[in-house]
Amino acid sequence: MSVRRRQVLTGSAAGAVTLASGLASPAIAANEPIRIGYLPALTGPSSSTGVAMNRGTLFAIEELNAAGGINGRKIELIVRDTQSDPTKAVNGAAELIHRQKVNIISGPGNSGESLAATPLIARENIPQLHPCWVDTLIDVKKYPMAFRNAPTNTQIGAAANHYVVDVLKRKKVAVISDTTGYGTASVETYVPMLKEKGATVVYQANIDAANPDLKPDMLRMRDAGAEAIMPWSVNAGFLARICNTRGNMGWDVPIVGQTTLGSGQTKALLEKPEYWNKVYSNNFKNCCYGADGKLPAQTAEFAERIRKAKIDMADTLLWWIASGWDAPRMIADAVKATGSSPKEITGYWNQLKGWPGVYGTVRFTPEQHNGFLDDEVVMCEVNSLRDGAFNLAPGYGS
Amino acid sequence: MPTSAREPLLEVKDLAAGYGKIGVLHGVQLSVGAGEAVALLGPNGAGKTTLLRAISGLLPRTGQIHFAGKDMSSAGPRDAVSAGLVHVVEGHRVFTQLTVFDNLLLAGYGLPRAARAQQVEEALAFFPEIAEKRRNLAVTLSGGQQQMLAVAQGLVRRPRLLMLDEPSAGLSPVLVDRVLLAAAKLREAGTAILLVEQLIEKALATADRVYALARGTIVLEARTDEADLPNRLEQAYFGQGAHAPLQS
Amino acid sequence: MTDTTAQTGNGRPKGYRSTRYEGLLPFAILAIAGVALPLFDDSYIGLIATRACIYWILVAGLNLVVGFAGQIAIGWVALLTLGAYTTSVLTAGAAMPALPPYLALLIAAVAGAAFGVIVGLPALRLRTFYFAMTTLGFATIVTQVALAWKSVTGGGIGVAGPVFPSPFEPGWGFYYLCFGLAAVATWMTANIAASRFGRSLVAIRDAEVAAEASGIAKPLLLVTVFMFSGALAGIAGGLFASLQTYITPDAFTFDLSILFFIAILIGGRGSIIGPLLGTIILTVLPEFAAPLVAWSTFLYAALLLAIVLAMPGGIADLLDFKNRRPLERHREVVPRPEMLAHLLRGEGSILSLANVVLSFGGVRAIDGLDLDVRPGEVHGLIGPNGSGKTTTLNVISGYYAPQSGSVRLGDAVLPPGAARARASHRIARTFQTPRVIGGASVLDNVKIGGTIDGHGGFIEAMLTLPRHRRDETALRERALLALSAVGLESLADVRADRLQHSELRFVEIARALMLSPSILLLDEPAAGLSAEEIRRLGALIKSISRAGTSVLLVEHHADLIFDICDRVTVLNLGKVLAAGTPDEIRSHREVVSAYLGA
Amino acid sequence: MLESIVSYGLAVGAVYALIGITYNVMFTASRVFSFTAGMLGMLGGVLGALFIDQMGLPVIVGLVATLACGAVIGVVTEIVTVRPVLKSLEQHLYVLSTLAFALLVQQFTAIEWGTEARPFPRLFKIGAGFLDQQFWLPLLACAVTVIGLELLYRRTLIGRAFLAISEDNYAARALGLPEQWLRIASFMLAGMIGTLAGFSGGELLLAFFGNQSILNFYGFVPVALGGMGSNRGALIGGLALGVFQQTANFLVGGVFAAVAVFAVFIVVLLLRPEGLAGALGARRV
Repeated sequence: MSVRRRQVLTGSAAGAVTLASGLASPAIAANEPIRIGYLPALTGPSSSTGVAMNRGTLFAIEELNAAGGINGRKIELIVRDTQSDPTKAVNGAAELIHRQKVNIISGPGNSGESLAATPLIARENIPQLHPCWVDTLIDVKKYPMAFRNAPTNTQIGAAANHYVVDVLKRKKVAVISDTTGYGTASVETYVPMLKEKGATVVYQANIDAANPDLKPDMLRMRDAGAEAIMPWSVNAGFLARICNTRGNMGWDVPIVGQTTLGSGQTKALLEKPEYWNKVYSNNFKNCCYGADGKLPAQTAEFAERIRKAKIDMADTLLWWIASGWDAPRMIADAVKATGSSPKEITGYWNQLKGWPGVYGTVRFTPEQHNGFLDDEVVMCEVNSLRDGAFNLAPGYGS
Repeated sequence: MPTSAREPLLEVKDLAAGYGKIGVLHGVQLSVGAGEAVALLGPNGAGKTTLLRAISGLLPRTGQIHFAGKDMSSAGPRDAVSAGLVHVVEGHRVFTQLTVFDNLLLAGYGLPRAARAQQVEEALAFFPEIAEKRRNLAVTLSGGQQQMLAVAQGLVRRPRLLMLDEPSAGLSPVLVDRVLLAAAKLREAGTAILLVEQLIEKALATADRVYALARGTIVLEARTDEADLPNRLEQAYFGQGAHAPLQS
Repeated sequence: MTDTTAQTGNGRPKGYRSTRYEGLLPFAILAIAGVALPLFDDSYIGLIATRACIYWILVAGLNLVVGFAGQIAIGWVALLTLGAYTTSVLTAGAAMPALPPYLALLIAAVAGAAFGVIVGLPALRLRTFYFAMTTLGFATIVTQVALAWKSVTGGGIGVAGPVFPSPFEPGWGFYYLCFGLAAVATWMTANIAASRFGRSLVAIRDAEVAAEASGIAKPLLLVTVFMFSGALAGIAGGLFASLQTYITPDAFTFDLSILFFIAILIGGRGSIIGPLLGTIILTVLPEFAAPLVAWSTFLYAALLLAIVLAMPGGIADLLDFKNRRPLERHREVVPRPEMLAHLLRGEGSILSLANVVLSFGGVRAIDGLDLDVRPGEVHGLIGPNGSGKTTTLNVISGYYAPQSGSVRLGDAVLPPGAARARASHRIARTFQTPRVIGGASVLDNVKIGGTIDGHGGFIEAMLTLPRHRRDETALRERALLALSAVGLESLADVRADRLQHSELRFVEIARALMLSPSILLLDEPAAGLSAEEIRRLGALIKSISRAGTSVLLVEHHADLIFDICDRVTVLNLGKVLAAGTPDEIRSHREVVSAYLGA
Repeated sequence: MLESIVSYGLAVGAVYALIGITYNVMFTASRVFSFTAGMLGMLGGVLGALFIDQMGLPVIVGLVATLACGAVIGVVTEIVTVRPVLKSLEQHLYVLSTLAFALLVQQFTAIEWGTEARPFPRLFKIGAGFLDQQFWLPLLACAVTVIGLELLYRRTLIGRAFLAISEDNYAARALGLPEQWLRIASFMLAGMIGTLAGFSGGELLLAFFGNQSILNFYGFVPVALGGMGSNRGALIGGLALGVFQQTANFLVGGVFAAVAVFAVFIVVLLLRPEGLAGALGARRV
């Protein structure tokens, strides 16, 4: 369903392209649609997250338009698939800004693409709301109009580190990642943080995810006396191999790290189901089952809605959909409250206090465009996956 | 011009062939009767080898080729072989990495197993000295033996017409005689032979009839028993009006 | 019409210039379009156009490697990566004090040139497919290194690209920088393509043996070209980084490499405008076919397959109107020996082989051969198949090194082997099957023969400096002279593969004449010629020898041999069977028996 | 540690060797180096997962189906990318045509099958540690293939015909051997060997479209070094490469292992372009 929808949208956008624009006046008529440029990675090597978030976003747009749009103005979502390729992301951003004259850009989500596209978007003074975790992407000096409705890598790492050191009480840690921008960036950031917390990083490496055998690295970790493995990667194959190798080595050590540890793709690649025990991944308070085994009220209600809308949940995670769903609604609220000019949107967000997202509560200040609250980043037990959500990991049972 | 008494087994009409843009043969007319032995002579570069290749379908060509009543003008080497028109190519090119026996088996590719085995034995019978080496790799054979093997390969199919391209090339006189003797035996057994040969005397001794090829076309046809053949041949070779006193 | 122009006094066919400018038209159109582009005031188009320019800067250089030299370099993205990181890292100043972007770009060019040689070097030793594989390897290794070498490249996090200061600030300013550099790259590669270096590259691709015989130094030439195209790739990389604003290893996908490579092939080998259009199309197409985006590489591959199987000439062939004009049927080659006087120096020297022995494995192909070829004489070399005629030619022209014996020219001993050095000794030859460049014009084919007489270097050619221009005019004059000498001047501008076989034989002779040879080796020049053509050929050969050149003629046509030769040597089984005047030979009993087998 | 090097190294080496043999089988029949070897390996994994995991076919049926697809693709390769360019072998157009075809298939796989690595089913529940299926299956497949080929070439007439056309195509045609049919047959065979490689190594490498380029390169290294056309070279070279790579993995880590292999490859080739046990091309004039 999401597929069909995407093509319709891209198709219409391509249509818009053909009648050469550039003449369109930036002045906003009262009934002119609000144009949101959207840069998800829907195809290519690291697109599973993008595909999932896309479902949420499309759903939100449908809802908003079904409800009559914003102040009578329809929302038009113009999608450009970045194909997980930075060059395509740059092209896409340029087209959205100059051709499509969008009011705001949402995305990109993958680090490579965001790193390339964000400076370009900032240069043109277009507001940007993206879910990419790379810390350097939010910088009110360099990118005054870029906002993040997601945690930073620092927050993600802090949560994981906290869990390893303070909850699991492990002092010797192995930190590894694949060789992608996201992976290497994470390791760079987390190792010092761990050391601050008094843990010793006994093993640290960026491993080419294409390398099918992780045994060498795992053995070195064990020989180094690691008491916990912290893998940072969005590559399901890579993460699954870590779990499998641990299992085959019969090594009883917790794996604590990236959310993809709990994804359906990872689960599918496990050699034995029990290899998923003692694996804890990042997640978000609003999207986890509490001690009572229930989701928070607001989330439960959202989950119900997407179930009714028959959005495929089998191969994805609740928080992905949620994050995709929140973005357009944050934009909508900004426009509803003020207007659709860059100033108005950013001005509204700069004052945003505790915006209640399903993915997380968002709060911005003129100096701080990282909207996520530290305590909403949590860890969960991956083997408790059901309907795309997890139980909070032992220790969060508050 | 005298032609063969018997009705022709192979009939070639205005054949043209060449390599890429290079036209080598034009308007070649030639015929071989059943059980007849014909020698094809001519100076180097006249196109003798090309002619055999064109006939056996190893080269693309235009013109008509009739063999045993069938139209073979557009036939490939496979059809030629299965029709009994076998071409033993120049330079004893046998498969050096296979044994003598395997080389012969390959020559019988496609025949029923039993028939193949038997015909291979028949072929070997012509050349006792390679029959002894049937288990050896062909690479261990001498040049002459390789040539015999090549001819033997040609025999496996029990051809109706065997085309031999310079079987004597690079062989000692003794071996040449052996090879040509085999050819003669075949001939008695009723196989027609089209022989390309450098050694005119030997060729003439073997053949009933002779064609001379020069500058890509047939310039002479004669019975081997005709008088003054060498002179006429030389005339034919050197082109019209060439005067070539053969002094001794 | 230019195909049938008459010869004017100074040896330049009328209307030649017109065909020359015909080719420039598409470039002019593109140039105007490029300059006028900002009038659209659509920065998106601007960005795509900038990207196209940057890609072209790389492809322009790669085109000389792939399109002209025919080297299958698939992994050229490696050089883009290198250039991008070099420029970014130097301007960012992470590793060392920051440099101004223009200087960094220059350094990137140098680095690219150096690395280009490293990537290209295997091409000198390895077979095509092997080389393709090694470039693939380099493509992967470079990204691997970029990821591993975090301290400098920032690993997976990457580095910010350089920002060029005004007037080339991001936006249209930067576009003009890239456009300008692209124009310069086009100009330089076009100059090289039209120079003796460009022709030599194509010769190496399509007629390597002939190139060697004409004294073209393959290794040196290839290395130079790899350097040049590496430098352009380095610059392209720097600009690419700036356009991307921020580079991470995952920006340099193998698909990008494929795009560069395929752009050249759909454009057409040996063309400049073709690959240029190819690059533009491949860059722009996916942008305006949004629904196809995911399939773009699939489509490129399909395109490549279609091109290889159906239209090897590529776009360039479609634009080549000149060669669609029908040629005059029933053409006749009428040599004009009187022209030879202008070509040949008449200072032939005696070529003598002494007791040369060459055996392959056990077989003695040449067995103690003695042979003297005197100036002003046609020396015939005949004998049965496999008697060692062509082998002898190959020993003289240095393709084979004899095990013993000597080959001397005058009193200079020719080094055994060393085919390429022969041209400098003024030893020219033709081949049994004509070795001509089908895709090049007859004139260019002939010019190949005079390659070693050029004085201007690669750089001079690239910038068309005076000395190079003088070379070219001289070369052209001589080539036209040679063509009129063999009677082909009217076909000067025709693509060689449209000629008949007999005409190709004369083209080869014209090419040989460009050396103003002191020794001319002819390998069965009469094969496949009609009686009338053979007669004319004979006359031509004779007058070449009379102009002072020593001619060694290997031929099967006995009548031609006995017609024009001053002396004849008969070989049999690698040995001299007889030597003497034609009449002595034809009345020589053994000869008759060996040669005619009587 | 050591046993891990050996068991894993030999397993992945066996896959490389099989890909190398795939190159060889295509080469001996047509003198063509084909980029489709790695593609076949990649498809072996993907198709195996598709038939057994997705469609739930029984293992043996899945294997047969995979090999059948391989055979078909082999034939298509011959007809589409090899036969049209055989006339002009010296122009090396086959490099382009096979590259294009391989890319075509890879991209199609990426789009239809997805760019994420997907699981390859565990075929036999037996074995653990070094006796694990993923370690012995490739070795078994490799042994079966090598012995099978040896029997084919030495014991059967068609096998000898393969050797004949590869040694002297012209003489073979003159003898009336069905040269074209034999070429198709050997591409069919190559297709099956290639997919078998991917299938047997499926659990190791997973069903992943990206395996194509890896296998293309690492499968080529042994034949390039062992000499094109020599299956013995491919076998020894492949196993050696696997172990070498795995050792490097242990000692210096993944990225540098790749660099090391590549360096060895280049250096050896530059010193001996014909490979450690190969012969160069014939005369040119």
